[in-house]
Parts: sequence; C-alpha cells; structure tokens
Amino acid sequence: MASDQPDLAVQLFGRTFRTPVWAASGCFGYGREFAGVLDLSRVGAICVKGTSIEPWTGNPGIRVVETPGGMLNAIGLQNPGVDHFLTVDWPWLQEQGATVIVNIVGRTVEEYVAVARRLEGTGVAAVELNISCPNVKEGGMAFGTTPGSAAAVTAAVRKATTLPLIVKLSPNVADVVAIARAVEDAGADGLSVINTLQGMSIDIRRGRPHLGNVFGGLSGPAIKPVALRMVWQVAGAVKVPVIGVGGIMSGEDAAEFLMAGASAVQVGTACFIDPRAPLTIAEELARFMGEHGFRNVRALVGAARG
Amino acid sequence: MASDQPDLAVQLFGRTFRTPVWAASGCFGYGREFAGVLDLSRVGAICVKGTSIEPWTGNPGIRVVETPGGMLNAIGLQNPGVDHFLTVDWPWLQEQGATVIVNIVGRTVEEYVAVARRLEGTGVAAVELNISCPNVKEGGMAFGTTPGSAAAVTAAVRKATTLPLIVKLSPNVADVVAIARAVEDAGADGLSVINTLQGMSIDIRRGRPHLGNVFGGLSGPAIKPVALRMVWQVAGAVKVPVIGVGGIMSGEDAAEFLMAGASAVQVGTACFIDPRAPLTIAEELARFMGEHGFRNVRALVGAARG
Amino acid sequence: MLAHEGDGEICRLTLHAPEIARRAAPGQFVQVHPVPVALRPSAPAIDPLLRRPFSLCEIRPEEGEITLIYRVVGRGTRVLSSVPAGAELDLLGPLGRSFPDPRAGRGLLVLVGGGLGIPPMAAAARWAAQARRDAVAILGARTARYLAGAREVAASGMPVVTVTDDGSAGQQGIVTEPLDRMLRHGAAAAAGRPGAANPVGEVWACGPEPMLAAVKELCTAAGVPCFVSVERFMGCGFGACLGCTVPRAGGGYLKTCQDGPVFPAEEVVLGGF
Amino acid sequence: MLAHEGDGEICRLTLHAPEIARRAAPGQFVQVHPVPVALRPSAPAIDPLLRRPFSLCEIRPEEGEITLIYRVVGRGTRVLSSVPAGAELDLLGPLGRSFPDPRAGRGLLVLVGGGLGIPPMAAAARWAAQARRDAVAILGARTARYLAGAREVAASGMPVVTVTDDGSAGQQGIVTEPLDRMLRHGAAAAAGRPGAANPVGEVWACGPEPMLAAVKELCTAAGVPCFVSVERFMGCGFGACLGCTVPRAGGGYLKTCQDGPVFPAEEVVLGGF
Ligand SMILES: Cc1cc2nc3c(=O)[nH]c(=O)nc-3n(C[C@H](O)[C@H](O)[C@H](O)COP(=O)(O)OP(=O)(O)OC[C@H]3O[C@@H](n4cnc5c(N)ncnc54)[C@H](O)[C@@H]3O)c2cc1C
Ligand SMILES: Cc1cc2nc3c(=O)[nH]c(=O)nc-3n(C[C@H](O)[C@H](O)[C@H](O)COP(=O)(O)OP(=O)(O)OC[C@H]3O[C@@H](n4cnc5c(N)ncnc54)[C@H](O)[C@@H]3O)c2cc1C
Ligand SMILES: Cc1cc2nc3c(=O)[nH]c(=O)nc-3n(C[C@H](O)[C@H](O)[C@H](O)COP(=O)(O)O)c2cc1C
Ligand SMILES: Cc1cc2nc3c(=O)[nH]c(=O)nc-3n(C[C@H](O)[C@H](O)[C@H](O)COP(=O)(O)O)c2cc1C
Ligand code: FES
Ligand code: FES
Repeated sequence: MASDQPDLAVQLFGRTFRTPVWAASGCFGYGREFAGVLDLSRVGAICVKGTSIEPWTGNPGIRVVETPGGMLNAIGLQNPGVDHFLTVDWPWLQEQGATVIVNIVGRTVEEYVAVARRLEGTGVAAVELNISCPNVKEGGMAFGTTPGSAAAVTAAVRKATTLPLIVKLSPNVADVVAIARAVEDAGADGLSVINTLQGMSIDIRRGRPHLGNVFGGLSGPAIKPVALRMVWQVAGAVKVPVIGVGGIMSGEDAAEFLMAGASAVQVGTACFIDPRAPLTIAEELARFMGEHGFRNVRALVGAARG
Repeated sequence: MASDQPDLAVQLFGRTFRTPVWAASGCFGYGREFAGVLDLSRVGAICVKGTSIEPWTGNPGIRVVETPGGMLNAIGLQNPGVDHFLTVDWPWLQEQGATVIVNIVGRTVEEYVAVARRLEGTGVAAVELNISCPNVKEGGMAFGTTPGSAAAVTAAVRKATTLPLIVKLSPNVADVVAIARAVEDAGADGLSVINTLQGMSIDIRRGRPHLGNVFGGLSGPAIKPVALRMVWQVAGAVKVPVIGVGGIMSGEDAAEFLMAGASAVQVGTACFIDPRAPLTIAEELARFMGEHGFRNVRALVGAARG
Repeated sequence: MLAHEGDGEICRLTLHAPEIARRAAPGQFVQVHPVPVALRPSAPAIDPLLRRPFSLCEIRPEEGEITLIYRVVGRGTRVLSSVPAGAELDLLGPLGRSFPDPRAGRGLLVLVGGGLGIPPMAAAARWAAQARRDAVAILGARTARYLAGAREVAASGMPVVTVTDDGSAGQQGIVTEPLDRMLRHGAAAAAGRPGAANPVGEVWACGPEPMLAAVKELCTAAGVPCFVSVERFMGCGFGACLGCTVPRAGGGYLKTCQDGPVFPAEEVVLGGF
Repeated sequence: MLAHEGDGEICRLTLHAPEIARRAAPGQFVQVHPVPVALRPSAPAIDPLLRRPFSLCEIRPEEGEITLIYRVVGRGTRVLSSVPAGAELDLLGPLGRSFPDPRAGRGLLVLVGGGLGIPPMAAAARWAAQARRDAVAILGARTARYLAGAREVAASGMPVVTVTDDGSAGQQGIVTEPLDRMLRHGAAAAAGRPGAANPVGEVWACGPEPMLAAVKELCTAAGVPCFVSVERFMGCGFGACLGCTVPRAGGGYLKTCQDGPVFPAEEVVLGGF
C-alpha cells in the first residue's frame, strides 16, 4: 500500500524542521545520553531540559514512580544553569548538528527574562517558556494557571528576545483556551500543549506518598486523551502553531495530534522506554502517511477537524 | 499474616455504610444489571446514574472508546428521569436492601432543586450533586468550574433538601480546593472527588474524532494519580468527609485513597470489567487491612498524611 | 481454554465454558478479557483495560465448549492472539439477545454474513438445521482469506452461496446481489426442494453496518422480516454503561449489548457506526 | 531468551545477549521491558509502561549469555515471570558503573550481599576469582528461600559466610555481624591462606539501603574502602530523566543509573530509599 516516501519536513517560525517529531523537554537531557543510539541531527528538534539562570539542585527523595499507563515525576527542574548550557552543552550540540529549542524556567519574571537574554544571538532554534514553575512573587501558584500571569511572563520574555518564542501550557487549568489566547496576544509565536498533569501516588506499604515532593507531574499514555483535547481546543482558538505533547508513544499517536491540529509533536516519556523514540515514531508516522495517502505533514495537520 | 477480620463499616452522615467501597454513578445503572451477580445489599452504597427532572435521551454517535489505561465516555447523561426512578427503580432497590445515593443532574439550578425536592422523604441515603453538567444559564460552562457557580447550586439544593448532600467535584479546574471550600461553605455534607477528566481521541483511519460528541470524560486507572492528588488536597482543606473516586481497580487502590484522606471510595469503570468489583475490592481491602494491622477503616483514613 | 489457532490475523479460539455453552443461543456474544487470568491476580490488567465482545461461532452444550473466530485488528485482539492454548481466560456471557427461534419463523430463512459477521452465522446455521428450518446462507468477504467461519456454516448442511469482492472465492460480488435475486425470485435448490423456487420468508444478517443497511432496505422493499446483528464499541457489555447505543426507529436509543445485538431491522436506524 | 525458571517468587532468567555479555562488568545492570517484543509490534505496551532494572548475576561472554535473578514483587516482575522461555525480550544495557577492577584494589576483598543484593555478587565473585584476588563473601537474607544467587557466588570458589534472620540457613543473624568481626580481626581461612587472619582491604556491598548504611559505617570506622550498589526507582536507566538521584556527600545529587549504581560509599548519603 505504501506510496512514495512522504515528506516529513515542517516549516515553522521561518525555519525548516526535518520532522514534526521532537524530543520533549526534561526527557532528553541535553542530548548526550542519546548520542550513542541515534544521530541527533535527524531528530526534528530537541527541547533541552528546563534551564534556569543559576543551577538548580532539584528535589530530595524519590523523584519518579510509575502509575497505570503513566509516570509521575518530581525532578524539581534540576539543571546546571544557562551558562553551563552555553559553554558546555550548546557547542557540543552544534557539533552534532542538532536543532535545539531551549526550555527556560524561572521563579520570577526577571529570571525568565535573564535566561532568554543569554540565549539571544546564540543560534538556538527557539525558546520554549515553561510556565508551570512556581511563581515565587505571586505566592507559589504556577505562572501558567491564570491568563494574567501567563501573559505577563510571555510579554516580558517577548521583549527580551528576537528568537521564536514558544510557550508551553499547563493542563492544570479550567480553561486552557483563555490562557492560550492571552499568551498569543502577549506575543507567543507558538504553543506547546501540554505539560504534565499534577498527580500523586501513595506507597501503601509504608503509608506515605511515594514522591519526596508528595505531588508530581503525570506523563505518558495515560494523559494522551487530555493532551489531545487541549490541542484540539487551542488549535481551534489561536493562529500560531500548536505543538502537541502528552503520551505520544507511536506514529499513530503522533498522527492523532497532527490531525487534531498540531503542527508538530514532542515525545517525552517514550524516550525513556525507547531512546530512539523520536526517530522510531517519525518512521512510523511516515509509514502511516504513506499508507493513507498523506504526501506531507501539512495535509495531516487538522485533518480530523473536517 | 492475617489477623481477625477487620471491620469495614463506616459511619458517615449519621448512618452506617456496610463498606467504604461504593459503586460510582453512571457505572452501575440503577443496579438491575448487577443483581444477577451480586447481592446489592452488600455493596457499601450504590450511586445511581445521574438523574434529571425529565428524561434525557443522551448523545448520538459513538459514546465510549478505550484509551491507554482508561476510557472516554460521552453518554450525555441519558436517564429516564426522577419520576421513573421513584416509581420503578427505587421500590425495587428497596426490596433488594440496597443503600442508595441518588446522583442528580440539571441544566439549571432550578432543575437540580426540583430533583432534590422529589427525593425528599423517600429514604434514599443521600443526594450526590453532579456539578459537571453544562450550565445552560451561565453559557454552557459546567457549574463545577468556578467556586461561585458551584456554591450557588449547592446552596440552592441545600435549602431544598434535608437529605445528606454530597457534591461531586469536577477535576477540570486549576484550584480544586477553592471549589471544595466554596461548596462546603454552601452547605455540602460531603464531597466526591473526582468526576471524569475531559479528553478526546481521534480515529486516525477515518480522520475524525471517535466520539460523536468529540469530547468525553476520561475514567479508569489512567486518572488515578490526578484523583488521588485532588483527594489529598481537598481532604486537607475541608472538614466534611471526602469520597475518593477515580481509577480504583483493586483493594490496594482503595487503600491509597483512604490513606490520602478519603472516608470512602467509589468504583466506576472497574464495574464494567468485573461486575462484582465493589465487593471484590472491599474483600481485597479487608485482606490488606488484616495483613497490615488496620482493624477498622478509621485507622486507615488519612494514614499517609503523617 | 482448550485450543487456540490462527495465522496471526484470523484466529479460532475454543474454550471450555460449560455454563455459557449450556445457556447460549446463536447471535449472543461473550465479553472476553484478553489478558489471561494468571496475569490478573489481584489488580486487573490495564492493557487492554476493557473486555472485548465476540459472537459465539459454535456452541456445543454437550461438550461444554464454545468457539470464537476473531480477526486481529488492534491491541486487544493482538494480546488475545498471543495467549497460549491451555491458559485460563475470563469471560462474561452469554450476553445480549439471540436471533429468534427458527421454529417460530415461516418460509425460507436466508442467513447473510459479511466478513467477521460470518462466525455467528455458523451457530445460527446449526440452530436452523437442528430446527429443520428451510435455510440458505449467503456469505461474503473482501477476499477468500476473510471467509473465516464459512466452513462451519457449510457444516450445518445448508446450501451456501459465497461471494468475494475480488472473486478469490465463490462469485465475484457482494452479498446483496444474491440476496436481491432470492428476494425477487426465491431461492432455487434450498434444502430439500431441488428445482423449486422457494420464496424467502425471513432474513438474518450480520456484518458491516453499510451491508446491514442495504440488506434491511432490500427486505423492507420485499416485505420480508429481517433481523440484523449490529456492532458497537462496548463499555460493559451488559447494559450498565449506556455506551453501546443504536438509534431506535421513532426516537431514543437502544442498547446493543442488552436490547441487541440482534434487532428486528425495523426497530433500529442503521448507518451510524 | 533461553531459559526462564522460577517458583512464582524467585525467578532466574537466562538471556542470549552477546553484545551485553561482551561489554558488561559486574555491578552493571540492564533495563528490561517485561512485555515480550512479540506483543509490542508498533505501539509499546503500557502495562507496565517503563522498563525494570536488574543487576547482572552471571555474565558469560563466551556463550553470549547473561543471567538475571529477580524476585516477583509487583506488576512488572509478575508480567516478566509469565514470559515463556524462548520469547524475545527488549533490553537496554549494560548500564551504569561496575564495581572497581578487583586487580586494582589491595588486601582481602569482602563481598556483602543482602537479599536481592546477592545476585550481582555472583558476577562480582567470579570476577574476583578470575583476577585471583583474595576474597570472601558474606551473604544474608530473611530466610533460606531468599538466598537466591548464593549458589552462584559459591561457584566462584571463594569462602562464603551465610546468615539468615531466622537461622534457616547458615548462622542466625545479619550480615554486619560477620563483617564487623572480619573488620576487627581479619578473616580466617580466606582463599589460599588457611589459618592466617587476613586483614580486610576492601568491601563491596549490595542490598537494602539500611544494610548498606550499616556496612558503610563499619568500613568508615575501620578505615577500609567500601563500594555500595544502591537501588532507586528509575525513569530511564541511562541518565536522561534525573529520576534516580541519590544525595551526594557534600551536596547536590548523583544519578544512580549513570554515576552508580556502584558508588564509593563516602561519595553518597545513604538511608534515603
Ligand atoms: C456483539 C459483537 C460481536 C462481535 N463479534 C465478533 C466476532 O465474532 N469476531 C470478530 O473478529 N470480531 C467481533 N466483534 C468485533 C470485535 O469486538 C472487535 O474487533 C474487537 O473488540 C477489537 O478489539 P481490539 O482491541 O483488537 O481493537 P481496537 O480497535 O484497538 O479496539 C479499541 C476499542 O474499540 C472497540 N472496537 C473496535 N472495533 C470494534 C467493533 N468492530 N465492534 C465493537 N467494538 C469495537 C474495542 O472493543 C475496544 O474497546 C464483535 C463486536 C460486537 C459488538
Ligand atoms: C540497579 C538496580 C538493580 C536491581 N537488581 C535487581 C536484581 O538483580 N534482582 C531483583 O529482584 N531486583 C533488582 N532490582 C529491583 C527491581 O528493579 C525491582 O524489584 C523491580 O523494578 C520491581 O518492579 P515491579 O513492577 O515488579 O514492582 P512495583 O513495585 O510494582 O514497581 C513499581 C515501580 O517501582 C520501581 N521499583 C520497585 N521496587 C524497586 C526497587 N527495589 N528498585 C528500583 N525500582 C523499584 C519499579 O521499577 C517500577 O518503576 C534492582 C534495582 C536497581 C535499581
Ligand atoms: C522526567 C520528566 C522531566 C520533565 N522536565 C520538564 C522540563 O524541564 N520542562 C518542561 O517544560 N517539561 C518537562 N517535562 C514535561 C514533558 O516535556 C512533557 O510535556 C510531558 O512529559 C508530557 O509528555 P509525555 O507524555 O510524552 O512525556 C518533564 C517530563 C518528565 C517525565
Ligand atoms: C460511562 C460512565 C458514565 C458516567 N456517568 C456519571 C453520572 O451520570 N454522574 C456522575 O456524577 N458521574 C458519572 N460518571 C463518572 C463516574 O461516576 C466516576 O466519577 C468516574 O468514572 C471516575 O471513576 P472511575 O475511574 O472509577 O470510573 C460516569 C462515568 C462513566 C465511565
Ligand atoms: S456496553 Fe454498556 S450498556 Fe451496552
Ligand atoms: S533513571 Fe533516568 S537518570 Fe537515572
């Protein structure tokens, strides 16, 4: 049934990405652990681990635990800081020919802005704003849970960078569309949908929460229906491209997100099970497209919105 | 390891429930389909299908679809109406010796109130307010997504009934605690946490959403971490008992919810796979309690909160 | 489970299930969890989560056995196909309404089975044969490969007309063509009356919904009673979830698992699945 | 997979994995997905979702084989235990840091294995024996039943001291008791020097974290170098998720899967798991 090899390339933010299947932030480190099993330049894009202005140590205690069809993590955004990234990882990633998106985190608007400034002029493909971080100034709620705070951090970073600006939305909200619109109005060039759902798990034998942090972020196939619903809602409400994330394990899952209106997808948890996941899934997607007569990704995007 | 048989009875709302494992609304019909495989009087409580003032026909098209570790449903609250319940199902359920909680639904506050009024004096164990229904007057958002609308419907029903009033919270919110508190202040005697997460799924071969209604409610093990997190949060914030619901498939799952602070649990999707689930899970819970030295349910409730 | 054979796509599963075999009637189905009992000691397996519905293809109350024929189409059937012979499976059933008692109907009974709609026709054929009801079967599929269950239908002794989309077995064509001819002219050479054109008195059909809709239309036009067996995604299979509804002629919904899967064609609106 | 045997609780899995067998060193581990490859044709299985880490118990580069010994404790190990011999499994490895080269250390090497910490000591013991390093093993478990891997340790030829909590095998007691004696008085009858009290030069330990902490304390007090193999829940097993951290002495975290699982005891803060 296969026809000629479909074209996986996607044009976004004025640049061509080799495939619409990208590595999700926090699930691909800075690429080093994967270089032995795949050619990093063949991955559509690599969203590196959430990176802050100073190094963050991360959370104590147990940090990951499996749940039915998913996993919880409470890493606490451990990362070596943007300067380490720029001096150590980025030169290496450039040597590998990788397309890199830097996921940035901060406790205050100023910290986000500071990281974005450091990335200016480096040649990274885009900045991805992770607005699920605790907002220190506004009392610990995440920036991503109200349209106002989400727009504020987006607008501030928008002013600080000429790089394409992607904002990654939190699913832990009642109205994701309101936040998407606010962030688009504040200058986002694209939206990643979704980050992890907040969850927890209890170790009944010890009679206490599994995670040192009590709560963690739920990822993996379990959350796919929620992610897909939010992608569908957001893609119908904004003009900027949407990047689908959440539970993608196969080319067929990726096709679901593209058909729902995503212009590209990211795979996170899948990379832990199959470190070649971004390539495997792209190959499976190409096979699906070939078998169903989709010659390029554009034909697939939004195909189920009919 | 087993010690003497632990006591599963729980006292709530001034009444004794035989076990803390109840059947969740919409997953046990009005009990009839289960009478052949279990003794309904042995189920802790049966929350019957969401019941409205007039019969509702429900949604067209495909209504259920499986997702990883879960299922989506878009039944559309099909039900024969409260009068049918009172004349046909309730007398029969009383004959079976069942403890019955009536889940009530409405499109307006007045409809909820009308159903609650009809149940007054019938002897049902409690009313469970399903506030995830589309709010017709406030423009289609669910009552359960803002503290104000949730409190308003709760207060109105509170005035209309002397029955114990349980309010079932929607998980599709940023701050479940704010809603829980608002509903408690408005007079709820207990809270069921949670209803389904909104999700969707796409049939990539046909290139369109699986469900006739596009969106559906996600239930099953996939949502357990989210449900458990919300139970933990709500149980820490309110004084009224919390009833945990979401993804419970085994006695160990039930123990997680009780340890998180729930006073009882409901099992939904599990009943589709094992129609004896409320009893099986209660037996498994008793075994776990026996093996770990919990002599009664009270000892287990909140045990992981340290 | 006694035996399990398959080519990776079409599988045949024979189960020791005396209770079900004793109580079941053709057209009814069972809900099978694809993960063997041995792997579900306390917590149920979640991959897949729900049970999968399969029609009874053969019912042998004497041996206490039933046979299912299924096609591997997704995760559930793939997991099921990997279960070794001898493993114990967890079944609910028999579920739903069967075809009507063949002794009750009149005239020539035509069984129409398309693709995976053929297996339940095997049980129906045996029932009709035991009831000495005059009957003939029309079985169709995309290619010969998908005529699984046709052998079992033929074993009942009734005449079988076979059609395939590509002509790889029987005549090339679709099941409605021979059905249309029979409805117009009667069936030649039906059981026991060689030569005579036997007018059709009743039709039972199982297969893809567009096929059922076409069969219904032909029967309605011919004024012949028709029973169709429909498929729906199922949450429970026993009437509790309201997930498997089919629109009722005249408004509202019927449950496929409890009011069906076999319906008098005039009671349901077809074409929705 | 070549062979799989078990009593439903303790299982022994021998795999044909030439690449891993060639490259692996004792103390390293593999990440196994419990669902056989045949059931994961395109979409990965989700029950369980993640791989499970197991230490290499035997490494036979010549035969291209490795052996794992594991205990059925939850869903993943239960699913794994049901995989028939002959099925193909999906492995990542060898992963992590091994014990140090036994040729590099000095003095008597004491291997301490507790419970499921014994299996990796089998590979370690063979390594020490091949390096002709003077060594002795102390193996402990709750009861005789949980001494799985002890036979393989003994097969290396080194002296083995066995202890169980209930005395059902060896002396009654816990591993730190004989270790304490050896650290104080040297080990009698270690390889090749019957009669002489041989002072302990190095300790390798694997087992529950409280045991590791106790071993570390004894070694620190005695001024003897100690290497501990720790366990953590793992997201990936190869350094990408930062899920398996153990607190670093002096602040910050180390990754168990990449910086460990074997650490010089002084580098990590034990007692957290
Ligand atoms: C009453 C009845 C009798 C049936 N009898 C047979 C039979 O004898 N032989 C046979 O091969 N198939 C039969 N089917 C179809 C069979 O149930 C599906 O092929 C099977 O459930 C697919 O499961 P899966 O996990 O492999 O596919 P997936 O597509 O991965 O399944 C996903 C979900 O969709 C549901 N689903 C998918 N296809 C169907 C379908 N056609 N009908 C209902 N639900 C579906 C599954 O049950 C599951 O919940 C019957 C269906 C019904 C309703
Ligand atoms: C480096 C390393 C080597 C190991 N070697 C062995 C060995 O040789 N033999 C053996 O029997 N066991 C070993 N273990 C422990 C083994 O990985 C767990 O027993 C197993 O993962 C349990 O999986 P489960 O699904 O059956 O249990 P569940 O408790 O259902 O697992 C739930 C989750 O917790 C994790 N988990 C549970 N217990 C442990 C544990 N002790 N360590 C790490 N993660 C855990 C699982 O991987 C899974 O992600 C090792 C662990 C590590 C980290
Ligand atoms: C261990 C882990 C660490 C993560 N770290 C980050 C992060 O640093 N920044 C971020 O934006 N998202 C982070 N995420 C979220 C993922 O990028 C992704 O949005 C989420 O896991 C859902 O996708 P998945 O189901 O494919 O994993 C992390 C996820 C996991 C599992
Ligand atoms: C098919 C179906 C129908 C449901 N109908 C109702 C309903 O009428 N009223 C209600 O409050 N909840 C309803 N629910 C939600 C369940 O009661 C429960 O909150 C949810 O399914 C999560 O629990 P579970 O994972 O155990 O199924 C329904 C769920 C399902 C799957
Ligand atoms: S499948 Fe649940 S009512 Fe029919
Ligand atoms: S398990 Fe992922 S970093 Fe160690």
